[in-house]
Amino acid sequence: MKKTEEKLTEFGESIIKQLEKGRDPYIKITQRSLGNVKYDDVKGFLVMGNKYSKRYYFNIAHTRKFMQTLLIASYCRQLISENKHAGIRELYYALKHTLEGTKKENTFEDQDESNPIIEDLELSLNILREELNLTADRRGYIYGDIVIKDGEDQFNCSKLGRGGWAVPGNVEEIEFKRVNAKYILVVETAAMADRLIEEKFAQKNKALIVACQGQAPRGVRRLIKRIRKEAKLPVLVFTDGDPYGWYIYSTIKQGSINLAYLSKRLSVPDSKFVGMTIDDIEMYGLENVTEKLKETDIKRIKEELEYPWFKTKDWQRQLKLALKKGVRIEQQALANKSLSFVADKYLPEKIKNEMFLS
Amino acid sequence: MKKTEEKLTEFGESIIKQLEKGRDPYIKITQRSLGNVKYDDVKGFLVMGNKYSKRYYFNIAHTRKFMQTLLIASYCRQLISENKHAGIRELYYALKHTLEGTKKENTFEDQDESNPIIEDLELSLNILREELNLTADRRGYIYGDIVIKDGEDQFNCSKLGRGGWAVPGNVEEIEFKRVNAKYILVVETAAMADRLIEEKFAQKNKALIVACQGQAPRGVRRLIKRIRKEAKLPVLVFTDGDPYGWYIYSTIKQGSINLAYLSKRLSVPDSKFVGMTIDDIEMYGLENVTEKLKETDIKRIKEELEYPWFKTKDWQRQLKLALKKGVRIEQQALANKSLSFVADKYLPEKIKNEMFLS
Amino acid sequence: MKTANDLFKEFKILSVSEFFKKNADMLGYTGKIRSMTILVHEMVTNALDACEEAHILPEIRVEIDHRGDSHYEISVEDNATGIPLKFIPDVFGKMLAGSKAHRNMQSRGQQGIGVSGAVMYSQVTTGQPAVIISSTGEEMWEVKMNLDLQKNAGKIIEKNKINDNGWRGTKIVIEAKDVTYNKSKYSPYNYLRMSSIANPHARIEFIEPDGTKILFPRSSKTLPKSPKIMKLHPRGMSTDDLLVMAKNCRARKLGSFLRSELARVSRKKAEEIERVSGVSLDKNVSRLTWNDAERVVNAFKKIDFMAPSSEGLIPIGEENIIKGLSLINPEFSVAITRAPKTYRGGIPFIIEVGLAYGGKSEPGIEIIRYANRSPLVFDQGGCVINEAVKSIDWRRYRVNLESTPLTVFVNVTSTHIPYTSAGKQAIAMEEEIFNEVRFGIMETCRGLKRYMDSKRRAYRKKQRIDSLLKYAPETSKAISRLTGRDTDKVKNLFIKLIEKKYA
Amino acid sequence: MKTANDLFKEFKILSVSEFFKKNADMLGYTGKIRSMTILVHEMVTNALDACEEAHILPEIRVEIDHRGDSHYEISVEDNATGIPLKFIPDVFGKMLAGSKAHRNMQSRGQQGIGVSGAVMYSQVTTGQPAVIISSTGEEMWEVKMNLDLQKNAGKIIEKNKINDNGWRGTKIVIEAKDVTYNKSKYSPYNYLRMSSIANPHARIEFIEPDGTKILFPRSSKTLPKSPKIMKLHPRGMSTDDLLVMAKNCRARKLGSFLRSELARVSRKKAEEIERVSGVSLDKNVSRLTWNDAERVVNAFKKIDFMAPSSEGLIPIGEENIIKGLSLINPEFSVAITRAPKTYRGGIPFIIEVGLAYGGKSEPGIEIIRYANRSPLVFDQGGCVINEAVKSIDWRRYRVNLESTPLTVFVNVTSTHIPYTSAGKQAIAMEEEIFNEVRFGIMETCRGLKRYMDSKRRAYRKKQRIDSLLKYAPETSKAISRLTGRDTDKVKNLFIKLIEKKYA
Repeated sequence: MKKTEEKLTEFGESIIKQLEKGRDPYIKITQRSLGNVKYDDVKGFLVMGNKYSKRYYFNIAHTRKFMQTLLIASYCRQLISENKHAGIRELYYALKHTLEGTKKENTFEDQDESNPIIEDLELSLNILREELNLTADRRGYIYGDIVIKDGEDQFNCSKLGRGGWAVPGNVEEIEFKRVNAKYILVVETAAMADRLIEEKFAQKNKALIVACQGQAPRGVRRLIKRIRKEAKLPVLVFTDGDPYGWYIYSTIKQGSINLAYLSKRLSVPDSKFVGMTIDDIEMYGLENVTEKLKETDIKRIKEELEYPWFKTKDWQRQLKLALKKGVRIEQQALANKSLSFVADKYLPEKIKNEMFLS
Repeated sequence: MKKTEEKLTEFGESIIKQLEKGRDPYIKITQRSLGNVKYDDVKGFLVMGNKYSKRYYFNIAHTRKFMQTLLIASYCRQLISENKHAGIRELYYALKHTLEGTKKENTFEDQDESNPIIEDLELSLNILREELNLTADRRGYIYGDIVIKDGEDQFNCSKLGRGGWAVPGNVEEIEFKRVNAKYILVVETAAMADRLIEEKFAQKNKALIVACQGQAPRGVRRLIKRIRKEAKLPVLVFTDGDPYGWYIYSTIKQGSINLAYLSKRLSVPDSKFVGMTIDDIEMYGLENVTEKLKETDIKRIKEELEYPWFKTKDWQRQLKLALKKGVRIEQQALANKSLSFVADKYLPEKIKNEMFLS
Repeated sequence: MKTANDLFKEFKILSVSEFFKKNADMLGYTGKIRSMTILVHEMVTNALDACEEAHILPEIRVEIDHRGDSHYEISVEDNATGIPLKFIPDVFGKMLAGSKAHRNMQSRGQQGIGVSGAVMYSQVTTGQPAVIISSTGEEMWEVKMNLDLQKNAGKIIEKNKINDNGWRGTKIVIEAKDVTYNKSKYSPYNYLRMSSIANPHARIEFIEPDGTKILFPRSSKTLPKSPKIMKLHPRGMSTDDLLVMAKNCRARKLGSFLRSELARVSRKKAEEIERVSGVSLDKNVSRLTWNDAERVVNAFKKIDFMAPSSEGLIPIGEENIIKGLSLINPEFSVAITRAPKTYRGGIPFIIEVGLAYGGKSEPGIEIIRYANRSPLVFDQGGCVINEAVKSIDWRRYRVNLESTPLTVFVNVTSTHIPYTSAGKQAIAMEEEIFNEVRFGIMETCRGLKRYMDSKRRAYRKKQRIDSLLKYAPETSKAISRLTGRDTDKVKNLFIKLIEKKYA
Repeated sequence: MKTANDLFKEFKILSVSEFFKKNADMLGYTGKIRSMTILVHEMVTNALDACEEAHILPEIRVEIDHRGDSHYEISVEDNATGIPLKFIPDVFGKMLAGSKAHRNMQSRGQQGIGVSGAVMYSQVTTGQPAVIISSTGEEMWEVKMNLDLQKNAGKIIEKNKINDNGWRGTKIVIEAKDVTYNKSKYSPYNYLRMSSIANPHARIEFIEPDGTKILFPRSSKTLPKSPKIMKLHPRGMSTDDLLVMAKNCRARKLGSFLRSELARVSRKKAEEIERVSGVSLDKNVSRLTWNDAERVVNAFKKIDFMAPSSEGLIPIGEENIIKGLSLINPEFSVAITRAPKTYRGGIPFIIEVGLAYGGKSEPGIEIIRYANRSPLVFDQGGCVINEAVKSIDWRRYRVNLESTPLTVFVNVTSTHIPYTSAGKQAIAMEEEIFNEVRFGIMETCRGLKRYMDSKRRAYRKKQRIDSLLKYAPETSKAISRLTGRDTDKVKNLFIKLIEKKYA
């Protein structure tokens, strides 16, 4: 694989070559639409297809974006040569300025203009964002008996009180010094992760608890992937019983549509889904604490029914059951039984009996 | 001060007494509207007034809420006696069930019904949420040379790689074992906090960096307050230069309107505002990277102009300047100069020369 | 270039009937359904007026027969005095002729076009004569007559004297094409139903084309009082009106003319008019100039007169409206006859409003409009009554426009109804009429609201007790958990208190 | 109870003029602004018709003088043939009289009420006589005349013979109250502006009450051809029409009657009518029964006739519409005269549409409507032209309803314009007319779109070059930073390529 800097230089040179030949210069942009994403049955994750479109300088609808693409590429080259990292909002601000010869037009008016172009570049030049020295927004934390070395520092994530370690946006450079756990439990909400910490679930079950606080951000996904790979721990996912929760699971398992081009480096195809399921409602007597599906939920479930990776018998049953009952069920609804129910009964029972949905 | 359990028992008894006298029983509820919040010039923070309303069982518009208030009070009493903590969503789920003799009506239909009643109880019985064994939602992290003891665990927050320590919702029981810093820098966005961590700002300036990730949650506010009080570190606040950033500062300094009844325990009246200001735009040549004020921004600024704690000359000037220029400026806009500008020049210069807005 | 004499060779004059033949839409003859209902309306109006002028409780019989494609025969029979043979051609064949337009008096018809227009429509679409059978008690004739459109006159083409067998009254039979029959809101059926509501003293029998016989029974035996001819009130007059009257009056001098021909002009008032206008009361009326008349009319505007008498106006009356509305079989009904008012300065009118709730009313508001008891079926959108109904904040009176089953009855009684067009189906937006209708509705609505409120109060009390009882068990359980007291005992405290408060 | 004879004592007959006096709103006299414009309209229409019938290029002079509160004097002068003294009372004083209504011919007025109505309005509101000054070239009279409303006739109250000094024409002066003058869309000003657009051969001078003199100049010297009297087409006839014509014709037998009085009936067609109807062509016309006539009319409907001739219809013509629209000084204009069509089976009409873009047009669409060149100012909402304009998907033609400065001109030419009311301000929703207006607009719109597109293309090309040049420096700088090449050299590569592509 060529070095990132070389790739960027070549990218610039290709434009010059086209110009010299008197051709309308263009940039090949791999399409990121659903139509260009495929589920690879064998690998078990989402992969990009090879549809692309061309961004022409002489197409007025493209010219501005053409310029923006090159601006971002040249900025990243600069970051790399200076060995700096930048957030995507920093990149936006660093590049924003008034265009020469205009009064009011800026190179970028809004971060919504720069973000998709970063994705274009990653994909079209086959360079990860992290390799472009861009850092993702961060969210999420990890709690449990794992010793992590980050730079000079080394610490055990079960020795940080109830806080846990806040996962940074880029975890490429950390090392796992020691892991004393049987599995990773990825938890959708911070409140549920904190409940498990209070109930000493990690200690009692030798689990690493990772709170992703909603859709798992890149840093958290890469952390899970690396622990899975390097420490060989199985990954269990525990989300709300609703289309958004299930999609969080599916993102961890085989990648998201948005970031399908990263699947190989971020996905954990053998991760297991532990709950919540619609069957849980009846099994644990939670009829009173379901919530009604909203219009958007129903729409989302109908989409999920069509995703190839949800085409298994069990998942189709769950999704259809949700539509039929018209309800969803949250993790915290388990508190209706008792606060410790989730830690003492629900999770241990499900995990012990491998009551996973696959 | 009476013990929380006693207060709760008395609360129940008072209802029985009223019933026995054949009176329409009521609960006194302290009003939480802006009209019942005052800025205490001397103390430097917001305090509740003593307006209250009565919640009557025999007023049909109140009956359901009357029941809900007692349900929540009795649940908290149970938590305390079992020495458990619960999140407010867990409380909602724990108490939600179908009403006897009805087909579809639940004790609570929605968390929007239980949340305000928790605030009612805190205020009317003069018991903090934390004392009712309820935990707040968590967000934010701390980075820097401080050794914290939480339960059995003890760790240095500058030794946790670039991650930092994720601050839990309840920090009443942690201890500060050693603090080696000159001030606390509260930072609005995680991206800016991470930039400062990458630039080794904490080490170079002996600072504790606290990322509040938006409006500071209760856990973070209490943490800041305790460090200020126990380690005597000054608090500097660094937010976006817009009405929301400024309100984050004012919340840390003298409390929020919503949680005014907590001001005493959460506010840091002598905290200083380091940036961003509208003056920064000209001073640092950031004209290109301002954003236009939206309608809601303008409305918000006009409200802030009326708050007593913004009635200082400097703040009035800033707020009016923002309206006049019609722009706002973000922390990350400083990246327009260079990535390290904020850490190498902007903050050190402002802090050294005490260029604070007060 | 042509000369003037070339051009004026072809100068001709059209008759009124020819004009309305070319402009039948101005009389409301547009579309098959509407044309049918207008025909029935003109004939029934004529019949009811005839009975009432003669102080006879009306018995009207309407029959519609299907004759072919868009082709019907319509007959209307009354039990009035009958019409002397010599007047038959004028009554049914001359437009702008009649006993009404010249008199300042409340009546259903006003312009003397109505029934002649129906005969014209019949003739133009079928070429058939109208058949009139009439008995005055002295003699009875069956007459076939045509219109001579160019002369604007009726022409008898056949007449037979027949034995009356004691029957008195008139029956008119016409044929018409380009009409159709259905049972919609705009049909003769609804027109007669509405007529019956506003005329509870009339008995109306109706035979539909398929033979169905419908009876709208008489629900009141009191004949309405006869309207009287009223003198014009000074405030409603224009200069031109005054001059026209002056030219046709019997008085010689201005003073006696004003006192005898106008309402509310006493000797004292006449002197005031003289003083203000500067026109001598001794002036010979036949020499009155426009300038004189204008000064007199301007004086009218500056002087206070008593409001015009309304004794000539005969409203239906609250009791009779309620009798009429009983046709709907309502759960609740209320009616009001407002005090007389005037519009355009001096034209007196009376507004009556009735409300009928429930019963056969469909969900939503149905507006039924009348002018001098005559139903207005078409052009509701442009009518002052509709505007007034729309202007009401119905929610204040517990009425939901879509779901409350409510019939709103409004009758405007006046010597001169200000129609928006010759089709006489909508009343113009006169502010005073608008306000009166509005006030009338609001007044009846207060009665409706009281009824609805009492109905609702009973329902609410039960609901309130249910609510209080519903929350008692949970509340008691919570109190018991807080205090350690016995749940049932706490619950009993609640139940006792609830029972005490709502005993 | 009363007897019939009691009741019929008061039977009287109203004249047409009295009827319209009571129903002035039917002629459009409602409200001060509208009444003013209707007065001007009736008088100007009369003047233009007079000139055109005499093949004279019209020179019209309109003057409005303020006389007092809501009181004006209006005069209209033409340069036509003048009116012989004996016809003056009929032309200006008798309703339903005239040379137009009896003939099947295109003309501005139709019902013979127009200018007599104006005189009536004047008289009823002011009592003043109308003053008519007319010179036929043989003699010139100044006449003061009144209406005798009861007789529906004009009455000369003063006449003076005067020296004509070579002038020929007619001037009418009336006073009116209850009118007002302003310069709104509904004003005489706009009415005359619209008249001038549709009559580019007319020179119209207008003096406003404040003395401002406005000239709408003549922009075409070609006099429109005179419309011709046309025979009625069989398809448009009713049974009654046929009988009325039969009664008044000179022919003796049905066959010759049909061939001589109706359009498109050849000997062969007449025989076909005989065969289909079973009515003998030898039948004496005067003995034609309703039944015969009905069978003949039914036969008309079954037989194919040539479409009615439209040679009697005289449209304005595309060239003249564009001349007329030049008053707006448009940036672009286009006009179309559609081929003749018929509605209601046999009434011929021609639609003309003009579009004027930019110039003095205000932003947004202004619709200017005409019937036989006469402007329609009021009641736009109920007019078929308005409906047709609304039915167009304007965006397809690059027109934004709110912002594009566009005037849409539509003229309907016909022997019989189907007005919605006697006020003659809106044309009824006849499907064929609707479709033709729609097609006409769409056809002119294609021209407009071509213009707008070419304008836009030139603008776009410039914009495109500007855009490409604008982004070149930044793009070059970025490429230079990526590759280490010289920025200016890269930039020159871009500029050269741009120049090459847009040379």
